Amino acid sequence: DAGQANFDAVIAKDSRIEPKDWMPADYRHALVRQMSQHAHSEIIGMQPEANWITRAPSLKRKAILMAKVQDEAGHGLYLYSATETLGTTRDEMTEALLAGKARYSSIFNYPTVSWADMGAIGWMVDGAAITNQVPLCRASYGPYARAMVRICKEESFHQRQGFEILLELSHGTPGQKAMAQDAVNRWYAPSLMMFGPPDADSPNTSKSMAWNIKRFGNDELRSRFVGMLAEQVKVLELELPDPDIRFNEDTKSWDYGPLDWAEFKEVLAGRGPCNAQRMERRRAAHDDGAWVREAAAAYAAKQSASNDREAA
Amino acid sequence: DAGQANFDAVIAKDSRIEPKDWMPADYRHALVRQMSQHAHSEIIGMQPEANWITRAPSLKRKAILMAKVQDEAGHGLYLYSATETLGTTRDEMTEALLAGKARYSSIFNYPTVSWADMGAIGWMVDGAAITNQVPLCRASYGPYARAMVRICKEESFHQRQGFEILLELSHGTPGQKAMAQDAVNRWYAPSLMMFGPPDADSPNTSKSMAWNIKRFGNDELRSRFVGMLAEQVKVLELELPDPDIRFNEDTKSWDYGPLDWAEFKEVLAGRGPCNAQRMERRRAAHDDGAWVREAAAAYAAKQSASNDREAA
Amino acid sequence: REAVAEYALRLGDDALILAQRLGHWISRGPELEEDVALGNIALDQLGHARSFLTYAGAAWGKSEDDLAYYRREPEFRSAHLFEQPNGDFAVTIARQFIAASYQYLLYRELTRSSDPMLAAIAGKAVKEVDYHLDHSTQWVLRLAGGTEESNRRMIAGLELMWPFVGELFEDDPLIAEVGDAGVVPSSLKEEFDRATAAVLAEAGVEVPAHPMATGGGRHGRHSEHLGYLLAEMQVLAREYPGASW
Amino acid sequence: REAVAEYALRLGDDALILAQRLGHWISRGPELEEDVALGNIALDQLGHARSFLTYAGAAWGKSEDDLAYYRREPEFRSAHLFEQPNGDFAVTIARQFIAASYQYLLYRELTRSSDPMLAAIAGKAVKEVDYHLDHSTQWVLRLAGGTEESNRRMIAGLELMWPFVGELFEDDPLIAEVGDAGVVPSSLKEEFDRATAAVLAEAGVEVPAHPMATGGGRHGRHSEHLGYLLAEMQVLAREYPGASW
Repeated sequence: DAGQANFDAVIAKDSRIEPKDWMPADYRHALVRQMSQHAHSEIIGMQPEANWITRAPSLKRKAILMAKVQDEAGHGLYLYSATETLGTTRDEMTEALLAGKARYSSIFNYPTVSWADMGAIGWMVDGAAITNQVPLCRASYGPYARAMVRICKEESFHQRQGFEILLELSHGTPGQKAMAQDAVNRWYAPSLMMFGPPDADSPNTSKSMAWNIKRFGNDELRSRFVGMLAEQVKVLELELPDPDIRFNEDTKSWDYGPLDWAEFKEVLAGRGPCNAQRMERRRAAHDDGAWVREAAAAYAAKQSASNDREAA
Repeated sequence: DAGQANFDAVIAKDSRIEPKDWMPADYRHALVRQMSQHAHSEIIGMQPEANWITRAPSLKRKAILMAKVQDEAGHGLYLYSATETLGTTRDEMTEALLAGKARYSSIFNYPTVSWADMGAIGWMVDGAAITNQVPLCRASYGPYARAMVRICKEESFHQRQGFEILLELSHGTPGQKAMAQDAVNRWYAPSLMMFGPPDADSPNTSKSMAWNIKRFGNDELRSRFVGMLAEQVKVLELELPDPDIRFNEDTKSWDYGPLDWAEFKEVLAGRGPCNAQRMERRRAAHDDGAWVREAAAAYAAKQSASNDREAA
Repeated sequence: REAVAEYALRLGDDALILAQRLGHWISRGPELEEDVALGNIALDQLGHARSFLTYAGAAWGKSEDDLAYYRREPEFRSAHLFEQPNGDFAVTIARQFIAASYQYLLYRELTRSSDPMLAAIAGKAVKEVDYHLDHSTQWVLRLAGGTEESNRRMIAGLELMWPFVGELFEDDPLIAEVGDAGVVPSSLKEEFDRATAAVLAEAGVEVPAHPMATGGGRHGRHSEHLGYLLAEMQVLAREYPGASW
Repeated sequence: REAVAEYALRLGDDALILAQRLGHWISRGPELEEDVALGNIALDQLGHARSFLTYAGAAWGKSEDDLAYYRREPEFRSAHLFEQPNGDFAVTIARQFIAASYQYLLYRELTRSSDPMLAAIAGKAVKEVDYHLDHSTQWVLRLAGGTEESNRRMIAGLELMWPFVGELFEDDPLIAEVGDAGVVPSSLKEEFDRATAAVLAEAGVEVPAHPMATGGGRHGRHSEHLGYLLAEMQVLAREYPGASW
């Protein structure tokens, strides 16, 4: 029919679908899944970094970290709004997260145990996120693509700040340098796994690529990311915990050592070091805040009722 | 009548009244008031010291402090039991405390802001308590007198430990010595006020003395205590914040400077620095523990019912 | 100069301790919008703290971080209000309402300071605190006028925090010494009372009566809460002495 | 000798961190009797910690306080169970039930250690931990069999803590190195499972199924909770370096 034809044409010429346009149910469903997961990741992802706000070792770093975590709340809000254009409410998405039905990025189930983790998360986790998200700025769904443009801009700012934290540490006292190296060691593999399983095991990839939601395979993005790390780690004078990293002249891409996908699946299945803690904290914030949200709603209702009376 | 005659005779020969003996209602009432207040003081008095358990600066001091605070819980239990022999239940006493109807020693409404306060509380607050309590070991009510014997023994142990803390600090680094002097400055006047208002303003004193509950007036005990401090402070190489302390050869007792009874009354009236905090914490422990006490009671009831069935 | 630095230290410490308390809310707010709002306020307060501490420190050759991370508890000059625990959201709003009402009046006057630096810092800060005041005022109205539970909690929060109002408006010799460079705290009390009473009247809530017998933050006498806050705030700096970050 | 010291450090850290957590309950218990009981257990654990740390430290010329107050987080060797927050009373009882069940079996075996000092410490400790086990067992039965609420809370506490069981029974190269001086953790697992299952069966509660994917405390990888605990525990020592108390 006309809707499908228009949709196909828009995809074919790599243009944008907008909320009012007809779209296939599968496409809508895939977007809701991906976008809400992305929003949830921003929100849960606040926790590992918020863990160091009260302990940041200088006031400047404290201010930068606060601003960063606050940006993540902003990204979450922005992405929830973009997803709402697909007909799902924020309450429904929150519900799904708290019920354990919706996912968030597994990387946030690892603990932040030292200040250097603020550096490693910025450099590696945000770095991986950007590598993933830059192509999404051209995603076929308009609101998503526009959200990504804005988010990527802030993320690269965050990545640079993370890099600076590590740089300061790696050029600091031996204790600081060790702290930085330890953080890089711990976050390296999980950040590579952020790109998802190898393409061969990634069932949704081909469909997403056909719809211009995804632009590159998981492995290609991962390899690009490794290349970025391999270059920048030299400036940091630190090492990546993977002796197999090298540029492969044949494939013109970066090779890296094997990843522990069994661990990845364990964490994905809820058995990572912080899964329970992250969900518990989100649930507690939600539950503890219920009376506040109810009060705000009740007050707003009373106000509008009294405005109505005045108008009458 | 016979009861009154017996009571008068016991008091006259300075012997002991026991729970089964007849006693005047006023006497019973005065004892309940004083003993329950004493019990409450042990319980509320745990808080300012518990405040430093997690931060004690050496494991040995941590162990000593834990044991001390735990002893206070034990004293509280012991005193509640002794008071129960007068026909008031522990629940009733707890109720009265939480409702703000029963008092506890005002001194515990001051904050413990440094480790040296653990020393000052032991040396000065426990010291004042002992000065007050030693005569109570001969109080006319048997269970009270016996409780006091046991408690005084432990308190003098605590006092020595407090003295040792201060001694270590005053012979430590300049920072430590300053911390010790600051604590002595802050706890001096409140500890003197623990003996209660000057005898002229103390309405209950004469009755209590007639009943052999009290043995000495507030001012006499306070003066004795000042003498003890004045001697021991020399060993500590610290100073008492009162230039008027001297032994008065005429009265054969220790003189001291004026005390701020207006502040005392403010604190007594609930407007001290920590009154609200102390009560809030006790109430929170009581409320948070309600489900546990209910569970224990329900379990005990089930057990005894099932024992009855088995016996039948 | 030294007196002005001491004075700046008080304002800086108030803002620093408040920022530290508010920072704890980020990722724990009742809704995401509040994570953002409380985060904003915390950031503003931290910004003010940094300006005041940097200026104060210059008098003694110390950096903002020297002052924030290497002073001991009795050297902090913050008032007791700011170190009070967050409690529930209503307690935080009550603290925030008092803090913003006070800071707004204070900074507004301080823009006329004879000390150009204090005047400049206050000029920037007063605009931000104006927003903080609006934020907390709106929440006082919403919570007091929302549900029965929120009304009860809002009143409890105000009762809990009001005893710490008195200390904010106490004068002492330093104030006289600072003269035109500072603001006399007691001179702000009347307008504070009027302005907060007006909001509480609109909210249908009584102004709590509790006076506070003590205080002492300006002279380094704090509540039992500050020690824990500082232990957490300073832990890394203390663990890695001399390191830069 | 160094391996034995490393081994003693693990046992000492477990007990130290647990004592620190339990110490927080004193003055906050659900009844005064529990202030006393939890205080007793905390004191016992602290005593065991001091014995193990003193013995471990001797190998490196360090005192118990050097080890407790001047190590950084990655140098602590405690398992994750012990650093978990107290939560409500049921959570604490669940942690306590696991801890005591484990420590009882461990110390009972350790009395046969080829290292006379470890054997002696264990000999004293096992008697005390026997009481801890009884205390927590009685509370598991009471809470599980008390009211609907206490049953729900007890089950939630066990669910929350059970994922940390696995780490306690993991072997690693150090265990092999220590040989007869130590106890092979995995060798205790079967009896732990049997003993805890028996209590939970009597309590009418299922053994939680959650396995834990990670751990790492024995190698200095901790949860996000330990840092805060250490910041508080070590604050004074760090603030007054070199002072004696």
